Amino acid sequence: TISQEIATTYASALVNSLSENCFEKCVKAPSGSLDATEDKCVSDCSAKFMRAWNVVSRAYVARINQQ
Amino acid sequence: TISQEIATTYASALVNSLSENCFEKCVKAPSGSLDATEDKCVSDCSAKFMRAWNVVSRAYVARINQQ
Amino acid sequence: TISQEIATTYASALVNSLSENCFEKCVKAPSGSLDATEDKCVSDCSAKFMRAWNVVSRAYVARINQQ
Amino acid sequence: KEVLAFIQQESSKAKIQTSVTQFTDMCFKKCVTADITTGTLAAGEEQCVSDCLNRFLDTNIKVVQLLQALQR
Amino acid sequence: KEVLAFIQQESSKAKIQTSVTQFTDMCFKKCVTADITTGTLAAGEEQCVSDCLNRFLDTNIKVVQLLQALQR
Amino acid sequence: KEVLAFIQQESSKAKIQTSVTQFTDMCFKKCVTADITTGTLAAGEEQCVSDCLNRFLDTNIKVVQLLQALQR
Repeated sequence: TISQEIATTYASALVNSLSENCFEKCVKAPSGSLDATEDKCVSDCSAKFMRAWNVVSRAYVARINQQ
Repeated sequence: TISQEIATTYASALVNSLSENCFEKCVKAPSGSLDATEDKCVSDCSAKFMRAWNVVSRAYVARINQQ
Repeated sequence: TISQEIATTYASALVNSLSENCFEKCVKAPSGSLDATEDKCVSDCSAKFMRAWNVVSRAYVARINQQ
Repeated sequence: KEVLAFIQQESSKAKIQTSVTQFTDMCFKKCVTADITTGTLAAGEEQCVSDCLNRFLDTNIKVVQLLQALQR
Repeated sequence: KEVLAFIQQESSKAKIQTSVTQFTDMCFKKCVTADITTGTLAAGEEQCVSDCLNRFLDTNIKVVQLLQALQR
Repeated sequence: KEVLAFIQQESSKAKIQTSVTQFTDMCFKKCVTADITTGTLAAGEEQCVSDCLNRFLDTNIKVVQLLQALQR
């Protein structure tokens, strides 16, 4: 998959975790294609996840520096 | 366990995933032994899981070749 | 975190599993600090988990020796 | 050189098998939800497993594209 | 030779401890379902954890045998 | 020496990023429970994610201290 290409350079753990979380949340009953609702949900969910990633990243670095 | 022996040659990830899935599905309240119902369930569940593994394998290889 | 220090010498898998299990059980709605109830729950949960670890350890070694 | 090719082939086969096991784990949980009474997959379960794999790969590809767009 | 034996022993001890932690994770989730009010295991919980480990090993052995039968 | 320092820095950066992804996975599941209709985090979700990370680290530190006390 394309993911393997980016994985080595960026972060395969991130791609996996994001894909799994958003697939679980957005595709409850898989059908013959990603319908429009599922497609929008995956986009929104990915954006939400990356915002959460940034919140965690900032809070974690702040905590490390504080200790 | 016996699993370690096969694990190296076959696939320990498969044994682990199969065992965990079928244990969760078939043994909800562990007792002093696997009773007849649980035992049949583990057999059926393993067969079902391997059929699902084959479906995924075929679909995945088809998808890789298609891209 | 402090966990990384002990992790290498003791067992990072244990620290991770224990932390995750007790965080899930004790901190259902995270707030600005661990309150007294959550704090006691984490202590109790950790003690319970280590007792379960000992039960599993004894039973597992008994099973290995028996086979 | 043939030995190298053989090793690479074996290791990519192992990678694919590891992925197949991960996907099966996920799709089995999603698609086999009823109590188990037989060793065969019901037609609906088999279709669900196949769709689950393909829609997960769609999601995976979409996620990678979104991350690549973010990096630019 | 004694050093080698020591290293092997330590590494198999580490493997067992890693398995014990995995099994505990699984059986703790299965057997400790009530809210936590004390640091001790109730008798029922302790029995459940012990049975959980043994029935999981039964399942594991059965699964390996079924896979071996399939390979033939 | 500068190369070594660079490698160490990169590898500790990678370790932090791996932890951040693990924590995000856990806190996303805990804090984003409603159906997804937008790509932004609601104020309550953002606060929850930040609190989740900090309370998990509190739990982690407490667990390590309890295990250290047990070892003595």
